[in-house]
Parts: sequence; C-alpha cells; structure tokens
Amino acid sequence: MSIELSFNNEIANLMYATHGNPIKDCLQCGICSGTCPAAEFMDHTPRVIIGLISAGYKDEVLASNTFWSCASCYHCSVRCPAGIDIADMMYALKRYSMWKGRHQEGLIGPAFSESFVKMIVNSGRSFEPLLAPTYIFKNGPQGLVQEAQTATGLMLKGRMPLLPKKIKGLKKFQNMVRRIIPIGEPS
Amino acid sequence: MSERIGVYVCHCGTNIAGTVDVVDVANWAAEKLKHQGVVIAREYKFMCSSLGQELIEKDIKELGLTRVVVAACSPHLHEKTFRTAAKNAGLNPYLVELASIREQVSWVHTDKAVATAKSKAVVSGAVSRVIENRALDEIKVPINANTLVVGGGIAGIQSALEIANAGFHVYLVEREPSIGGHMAQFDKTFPTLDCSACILTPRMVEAGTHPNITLMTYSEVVNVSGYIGNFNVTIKQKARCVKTDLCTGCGICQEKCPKKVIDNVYEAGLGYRKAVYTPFAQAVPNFPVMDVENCIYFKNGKCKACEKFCPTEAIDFTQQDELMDVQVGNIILATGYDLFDATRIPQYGYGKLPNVFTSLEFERMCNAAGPTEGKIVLRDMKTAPKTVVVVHCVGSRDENYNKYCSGICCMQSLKFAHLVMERTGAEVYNCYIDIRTPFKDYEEFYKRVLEEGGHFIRGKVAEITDAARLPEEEGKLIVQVEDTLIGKQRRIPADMVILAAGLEPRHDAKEVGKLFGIACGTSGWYTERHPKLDPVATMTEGIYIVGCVQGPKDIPASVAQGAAASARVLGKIFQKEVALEPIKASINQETCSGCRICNGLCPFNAIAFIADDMVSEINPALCQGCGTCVAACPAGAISGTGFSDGQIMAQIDGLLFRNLEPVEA
Amino acid sequence: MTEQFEPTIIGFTCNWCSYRAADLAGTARMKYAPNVRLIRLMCSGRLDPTFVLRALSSGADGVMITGCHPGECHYIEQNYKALRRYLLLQRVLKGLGIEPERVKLVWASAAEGARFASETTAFVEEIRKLGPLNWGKPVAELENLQEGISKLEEVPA
Amino acid sequence: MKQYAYYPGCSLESLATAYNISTLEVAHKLGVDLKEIKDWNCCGATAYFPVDELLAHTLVARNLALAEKDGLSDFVAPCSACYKNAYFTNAYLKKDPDLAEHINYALEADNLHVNGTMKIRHLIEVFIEDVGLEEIGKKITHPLKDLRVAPYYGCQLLRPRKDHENVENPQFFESLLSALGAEPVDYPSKTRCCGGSLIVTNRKAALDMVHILLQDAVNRKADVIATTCPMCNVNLEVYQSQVNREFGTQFSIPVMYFTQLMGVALGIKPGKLGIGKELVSGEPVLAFAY
Repeated sequence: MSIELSFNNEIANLMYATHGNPIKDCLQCGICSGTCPAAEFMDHTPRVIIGLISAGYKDEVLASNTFWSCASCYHCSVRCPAGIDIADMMYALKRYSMWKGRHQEGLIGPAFSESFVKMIVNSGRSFEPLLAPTYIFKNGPQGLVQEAQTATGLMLKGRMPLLPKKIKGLKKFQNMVRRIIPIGEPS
Repeated sequence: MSERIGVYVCHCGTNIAGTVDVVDVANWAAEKLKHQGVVIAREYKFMCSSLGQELIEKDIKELGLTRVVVAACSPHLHEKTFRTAAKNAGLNPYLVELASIREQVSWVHTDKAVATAKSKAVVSGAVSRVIENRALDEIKVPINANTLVVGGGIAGIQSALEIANAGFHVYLVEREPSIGGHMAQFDKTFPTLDCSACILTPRMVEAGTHPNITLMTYSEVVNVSGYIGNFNVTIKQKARCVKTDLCTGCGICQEKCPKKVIDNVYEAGLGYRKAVYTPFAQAVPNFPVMDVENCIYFKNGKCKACEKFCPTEAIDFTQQDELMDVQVGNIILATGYDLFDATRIPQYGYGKLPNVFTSLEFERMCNAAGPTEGKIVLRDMKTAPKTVVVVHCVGSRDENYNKYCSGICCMQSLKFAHLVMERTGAEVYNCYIDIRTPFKDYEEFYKRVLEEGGHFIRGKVAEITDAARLPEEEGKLIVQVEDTLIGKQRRIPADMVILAAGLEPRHDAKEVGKLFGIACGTSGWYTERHPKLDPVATMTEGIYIVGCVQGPKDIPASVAQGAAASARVLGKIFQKEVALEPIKASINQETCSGCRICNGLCPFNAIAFIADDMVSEINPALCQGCGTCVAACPAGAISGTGFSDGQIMAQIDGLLFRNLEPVEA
Repeated sequence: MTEQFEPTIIGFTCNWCSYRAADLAGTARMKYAPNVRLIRLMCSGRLDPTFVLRALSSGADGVMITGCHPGECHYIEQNYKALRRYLLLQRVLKGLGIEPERVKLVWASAAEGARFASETTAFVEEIRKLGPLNWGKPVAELENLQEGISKLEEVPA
Repeated sequence: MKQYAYYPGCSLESLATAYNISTLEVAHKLGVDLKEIKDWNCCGATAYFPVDELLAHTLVARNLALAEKDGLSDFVAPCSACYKNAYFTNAYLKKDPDLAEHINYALEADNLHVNGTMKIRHLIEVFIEDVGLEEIGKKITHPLKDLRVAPYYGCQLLRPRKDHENVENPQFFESLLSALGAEPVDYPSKTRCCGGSLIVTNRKAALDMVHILLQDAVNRKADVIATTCPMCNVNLEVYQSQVNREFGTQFSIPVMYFTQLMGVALGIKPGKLGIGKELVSGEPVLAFAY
C-alpha cells in the first residue's frame, strides 16, 4: 500500500536534522510575518505560505518568492508560539523547489545557491569575489556599474584577493562529498 | 482447593461478544481453571443489568461462592456495581475482581481468535488474583464540622459565606492585610460594566462580620497535618503592630505616617501607600498593618508618628508573629493567580518603554479610587492618549511562555477598549489571535465594542518599539504586527499600549500544593479529581480547589466554584463520618528492621518512626494507598491491602497461564 | 510465509493515568497490538522490580511500565520513584544478560489514549525484533538459589 | 594556557581580513591561544542548506572532525553564520545517531570521524566568558571614553538558539563595550537582520534592511556600529554608499568589528588591526589610538 503524503507532511519531513517541524500546529497568529524584516518583499507573508501548505496549494507555494526572500535571520523561529522553526521550513521549501526544478522565474537565489555549492565542491572554500559577477547582470547595467565601483574600492583596500584559495586535501574532500551527492567522477 | 470461584463473562450486547467468543471463554475458564477453584462460569448478555447482578447474587447464595470474577468492562465503570451485588449477597465486596475484556480487548482488537485468547489470559489473571484477595472493611472516620478556606478573593469569600450561612464555622485565611483579592483592584466587570467594588464590598463586609467566620488576614498557613475530617492546621498571624481590639480604623496613623512606599501589590506599582496602611478604603478588616520593612522606626529607631497621633493607643511596635492551631474537617483552597510578568517578553518593551502598561496597571488607572482617580493618562500622569493599542495573549497560548489560553483576557481587553473610547475618545486597536467570548452576554459585548468603533487587527503583535522610521511615528510607540486578514505587515503608531497579560499559577503554588498534599498539572494549576465531573475536588480527600487555582477563569465561574465546593463540604459535614477506601499499607512490626527507608518516601507523611520500638508505623487514615513504600521495603515488612505482592504475583502468573495444570503430553 | 513471532508482554499501569488511558483508547475504539496484558496498580510507585523479574521469568518477553507524566503523579511524586527503580532495574537486567530494552517505561496521562495505543504497538514491534526471551532455564536455577537463600535466612531465627 | 580550535571561515580570508588580523592580535594580547584548524573547508554558509541539508551538515562536520582530531575541546568561530552552523550540526550529531552515522560514512572517505563532542563558541563568548570583563578592563590602556557605539548583535549569534542569555534583549555586548570605556547606545535594531546573503540574491530587500539599521544607529547618535560577523559588517559598511544612492541618504557611519574596538582600547596599533581597510572612514575610532 503506498501512502500519499500530504504536501504538509512532505515539507515537515524535509527537515532531516530536526525530525520534522510542527507545521500543523500553526495558529495563523502572524507573529512570523509581523516580525519578518523582509515581509514587504515577499509576495506572500510566511504565515500565508504555511496556510497554503496546509491547504495543499502546492503550485501557489512553489510559484512564490517568499522562501527565496528569507534571509535566515531566525527571528520568526524564536518567536513562534507554536514552536515551528519557520526559517528552517523556508530552507526546506528552497530545497524542494530546487529538486523539483520549479521556482519563480528571474530569481537569483536558486542559481546563487547552485554556483555556491559548485564552488565549494571545486575548491573546498567559498570566495566572494568570484560569486558576485555571476549575478550582477540581473540587477541591470546600473547594478553592474555600482558593483564594479564597490569591487574596485575593495580591491584597493586589499580586501579582494585575485585568486581563490583551495584546500589541500581537495581530492579526499570531494570523495567525501561524493558519498552524499553525485558530483561526477574525479577529474 | 478451599475457594469456590464464580466466573461471569459479559457479552455487553455485541460490544464484547462481537469480537470475543464469550461462550468459549466461559467454557475454557470452567474447564481449565477448575483446579484453581472455579466452580461455575457463565456468560450473560448484560452482566451489569439487574438480572445479571441477581445471577451473581443467586450463585453466591446457592453455590456458596467465596470469590467472584466478572469479565466485562473497565473496573472504573462497574466495579462498584458488582461489589455492591456481592455485598447484598453477603460476600465481602473486596472479594470481587473485574477483568476488563471490553476496553482492553474487544474494543481495541479486531481478530476474534486473538481477542478470545487474550480474554482468556485476562480472566486467568483475575482468577489467580482473586484467590489472593482478602476481605476488607471500609474505614470510617468522624468529620470535624469546621472548615478552613485559604484565600480571601471572591472565590474564597463565596465558599466561606455559603458554609457560614448554612450554620457551620469557617476559618478564612488571607495572606494580604485585607480580603478582596484581585477583584478589589478592578474598576468595572465585564460584560455588564458593574462597578467591581460596588458588588464586592458587601460580600467582604458580610464575610468580615459573620458570626460563623473567623477572619484571619495578614496570615498564612504554615503546616497541615491529618486527613479528611480531622485536619490540624497551623496558621501564622504576622505581626500587624496594631492592636485590633483598640483600633477603630480611623486612618489617622496612615495620614500621619511620613513614609511613602510604592504599592506593588494593590496599586500594581502605579501608586503609593504609607508604611502603616490599609491597602484600600473599603478594606476588610479595616485595621491597618505595619510594613516593618519600610517603617522608619524599625529602620532607625525614631519617628513613631503613628503612635503619637493614634487616639486609642492601638499602635504596638512590640507585636510578634503568632502561631495558632485550628482543627477542621475540610479545606478549600482559593489562593488565586499571579499576573504573567510582561518583562519576560522584552520585545514588548514593558519596563523599558514607559507607556507600555500591563492590564492590572490599567485596571488601577481606570479605577476612580486608583492613583489617577480614574483618568486614563500616560505615564507622565497628565497626557491623555489619542491612540491606544491593546495587545492580546501576552504570555498565553505560546510555547515559549504558557501554552494555555488565559480565558479572561479577551473580554478584559474588550472592556478596556470600551473604557478608553468612552473616557478619552481615543482610537483603540485590539491586536488578537482569536476573540473568545463564549459565555452569557459576552459576544454581545464584543458586538457593542465593534459598533462603538473599536479597531480589530487579527495578528499576534511581533514587537513594540520607539524607533521611528516615518515622520508620523516620531515620539510614538510603534506596534508592529501582521494584519493577517489582509496579509500585510503593519506598524501602528500609538501613545499607549496595554498588554493583556495572562494568568499564571501563584509563584509558590507548588510548595503550597505540597503543604496540602495536592498536585499541580503541567501548567502549574492544581489538578482536580476529574476535569469534567469533579472539578472542585482534588485527589486528596477533604481538600477542594476553587477559582483560579484550578485554572484561569472569570468572576462568575470563580463564584460558581466557590459555591460548588461549599456544597461538597456541607455534604461531608452532614454525613458526620466518612468512609475511606481500605486500600492501605501497613507495617508488620515483627519484620520491620527500623531502617526508615520508607519514611522519606511517603508524600503524605503517613509513615512515622517510633524511636522507642525502633520500627516505623503507618497511620491508616493518612495513607493514600499508592504502595510505593510496599515496593521499597527491603525487609518485605510492608504489605498493601487490595494490591498485595501475593495478588500481583498471582495475577502475573495467571496472565501468563502459569496457573494452568501441566498438560499431559 | 514464515510465521512471525508474537511476543507476550505484561504491562503495569497506574490506576489514575495509564489505566484510564487504556480505557480511553478502548472507548475511542483505537486499535493496537494485542500482545500486552495489563495489570493495574494504584501507582507506578507500587512497582516492585521483582514483579518485572517474575514476569520475565514466567514467560513474558517484555514488560511495559506506565505511569503519570513527571509532575502529574496522583500521589504527588511517586512516579519519580518508579523512574529511579526503572533505571536501576535496567542495570540489573544488563547484569543478568537480558536486553534492558525488554523493559520500557512510558508516561501516559489519562487523556492520552492515542499515546498509550501507539506506544504499545511500538513496544510490541521492538520486542518482536528482539525475539523471544529464553530465560526459563537460568531462572529455574535462580529459584533454587532463592530457596537456598531462604534456608540461610532461617538459620539465625 | 587553554588552546582553542580556531575556525576563521572563508570571509576572514577575503572581505573580512581585518576581522581575522584584529582577532589574532587581540587574542594574543589577552592570552587566548587560537590554533587554526588545519585545512578547514567552507561551512556552507546560508547558501548550502537550500541544496542539500545532509551535505550542509557534512561540510560543517568535517571541520568539527578536524578540530576533534586535534584533541581540543572548544571550537571558536568569529563569524556568526559559521558559529550557528557549527553549533547546530554539533547539537544534531549528539541528538540524532542516524544523522551521525550518515555523516561519518561520508567523512570516512576523508579518513575522519566526528563525535559531536566539541563545545561550540562564538569568539565574543570566549572573550567575555573565559577571559572575563574584569580581566579585559585591567588591560585597557586607551579607554574609548564617550565613544558612542551601537552594539549590533545581528541574527545568528543569538538565533535560533533559545538557551542564550536573552535572545530578544541581550546585554553582553553592551557590557563588553562598557568594559572598553565606550558608551553603548540603546540600539533598537541590535538584533534585527542585516539581510545576509539577500545582498546578492535580493539586493532591493537587503538594502532596505541595511537602511533601517543605519538609520536607527544615526537616530541614536552612534559614532560607530560594532559588529560580530563579517557578513553584517560587509552589508552595513560596503553597501552603505549604495543605500545612500537608493534612499537619498547621507550616511557615513563607520562600521567596525568588535575586535578592532577591543584592539584600539588595548593599545594595539591600528595598522595591526586592519583599520584603514574600510570604505567608510573609521576616523572616530582612530582618534583613540594615539
């Protein structure tokens, strides 16, 4: 007998380390959304997202930018009167939408996460200077100019090394990663 | 085999017979348990019916049964029924054993073969056990007709008056200088907007002057011993430094006392009192008390202004705390609640942002006899607010603080909204999660506040700050909240914020509970005997709980409980004596080694060590029958009636079919 | 298909909480594994560890001890005493070569019928995994030992 | 002298070199022995959890395993995001044997094993709890008298931990600043979010959040904002000019790592603290150095 998981359960079960999240306990009190510093930039407040999840409105949830606008400040999580870790739930939604390849068009978050991961897998370290240029195009020509100005300033102050560092035991590190996700054969 | 056992298997209509082959169970018992003494095993449609009971009675008489096992429902349902039947037939009721094959078998399993097999095991366990049962007699103790009521709030006053009016004596003990409790602090009561003092004061006076009530204010219970019908209670009367027989309550001492003290109890920190004071004008009794912590004379030996001006020479600086013992038959606890400490939620700014008030502060502010004479003003004590936000559920319905709903805050907040609009014309916003108005005329009051123009924002307030971002926020408190009905984060600029703080168990509820031998639930409120059917009794016979000690509730509910507990107490008093369950532990002094391990285990102080004989002894009236000492005694000297080692060991064997005769291969 | 092992389990319940939880599970017609046979005590504090040993030596494969949640004991705090005895008992079991997991302590209030049912089913599964407890033989020796001890005790008297 | 496993994190090698330098200088001055974990890797920051939770924990666990191998008991991170990741992975490892098994299977490929036995500390905790404010106070040579500092805690130093001193209104940063002789400002947005990685993925939102933080600091007449995290520092400092452009404001408020302020008060030369690398001049702080 196969069990059809509700969307609610799917999301709650996605948080491996915390063994689920009591999303069902949501009172819809809105303290998360009253607290959220990015609420204004979300097309649904976090509370509405929980409501949509509970009601099974999967498409609406995946099409929303809410979880990609979460800055992981965890302010909602510590205030939630139902003990829901809302910020972790946002991570779960990010993962879910990336796995399913379904997220709002034009978002930078998914591509950013992907290149970030690639970079770490390739070098063991992250490197801000390499990261930024991939995305500044999305901010339009003006963004590019601003970014370039900032970067030049930083470079002059010695805060932007030109080459990224690599960890020494990179091969073994990659073998370790390979045991969890497929990243291709060692080159 | 000396015992003659009857086994009765109930069909309970199809409740049991639908899943268990009752005929098979009965036949099996008759055959396989014959060697244990089963002389008859019957099945019957409804054992609990009068015909079913007659069946048992008849067998007891005619077959000379010495033990009875009824395989039917849970003992919590019909144990008493079948014990009574046995008694009617001349058999000691404690020689009857119930085997639960409904709640534990037929209702929770589906496979008939499995359920039938399990039923046999359960019956077998009961048969083995019942052989070990001993005839027991109920213990009867006389009831002292006096009653102790602890706590002089409205619930306690109600209890005391009901009993006193029925003609019995009550000791009413109150920790503060006056009775009245929280209700004396309120201005108006919802939903009728009666003046709280106007309806409370007559009751207080009645309690203060009633010939059947000994009122002991400024007093605390420090020790309780004994048991239902026979409690011995030690009460500490704190030194008042005022001779109550001489004092006329004229108030000159308070007037002349030069020491002003912030009144954190009655005025909720919003107003002042003197070092010698009555908490409020209508206090009962009207004698002042001396606050020795703050009195100038007690500090540096000078002053005595009160003494100089007292016209009746009633001031006595040499008074000491006094202890007195009273004997009572029943005890009613009405010690009330504490207000949730709003500083525990720093993001609401209470204690930091001056114009954030608690609900109790606001009650005092509204009160015509309060520090602002009823004017609703900001902390500067003069500016009237133009916008007021009432924050609901402060510390309630929240895993981080208290999980429960405090029940009264919705109506209290609606009352605040009404009072603010009526007296100041200010805009009022209620930020709520759910508005709960379930009792008589409450919803109508909600409607009234809506019609009066109160604003309602459905959302739990996230934070309150004074950090302005927009010009209209300058100099205001900003309440940040999601308006969940429109899905937008809003920032409401306000002059005043009222936090509807929840109710909490008294900070010392646990210790007080221990003193009286009653337990607190997970939220800290005292546990009632049954949440629905016995809400004012406790697991300890003779001790009752009324008002907010049992859980948050409003005035009408507190009064109802106060009266309900009195009815229970009066019932006991009229019975003159009480029968106690004979499930008790006792110590065999021959085998007791005097190790005293059991002494510390008993939470009811029922075990005493007799130093002369070097053995311990159990007071059967105090023993509640939990059996912990029985299990702990290393010498096996303690035995527990009703649940003896022999009974339990036999039941284990029976459940595992160890009692069956070996089958010849 | 191979027949699966059906363990026999003895459950000790508190008259005020877990026994009522079992009643509630019944009233609500919740279904759970039929392997547990209950004994009612007035309190988990009444549980003498020898009851558990007796059950295991008489053919039970596991023992479930249930009581009120900490802080909710009908007798104020006796369930803590049960907890302590349970912890000690686990050590004794280890010493006797019995998996301590065969004895489980579960808190269930009178309102937690569902919890009682699910914990029971889960425990039955755990014991099923552990397999039957074959303790008959060593215990027979133990009984002899007990006799020996009794005889010794008689001497001074 | 107690030795600590020091995990600088990626930012401290590039954008936040000043944080790294000042940390090492101050630690040295206070007798805190920070031993950098050998060949550590990126902890995954906030960008890794959206991809694979298990891998995110594994990345953190590798660093913990390396530190455990050194036989040290305390894992110290100066970056709040690194600290939060380490704190929770460590806690989950202890709580969840299944997770530990999974992770250790992966770590095997790197000849490592993690137990989750480390005590995870943020750098500021080590200074305040282990060295102690009194001890720090004794070593102050250049007290930051009357310097109005906005103590910016940010998010992940405090949250989602609930066992912290006081998640909503902590006071330890203020106490530290007072010990340095400075005047901590009652900073209303001290635990509000700076936007974190939204500065890359949702620039508009992040600038708005930074704008509020800067505005609050200016309204409370702060001379400088002190931070405990490289991400916060970058958002508040490097993007200050973009905030000005976006909102038409004229902010020019210096943003310093708390270690830089400590260093100045302890009499360490500004150059050795990375002062001078900032885009908004640290003038008000610099004045105390001489």
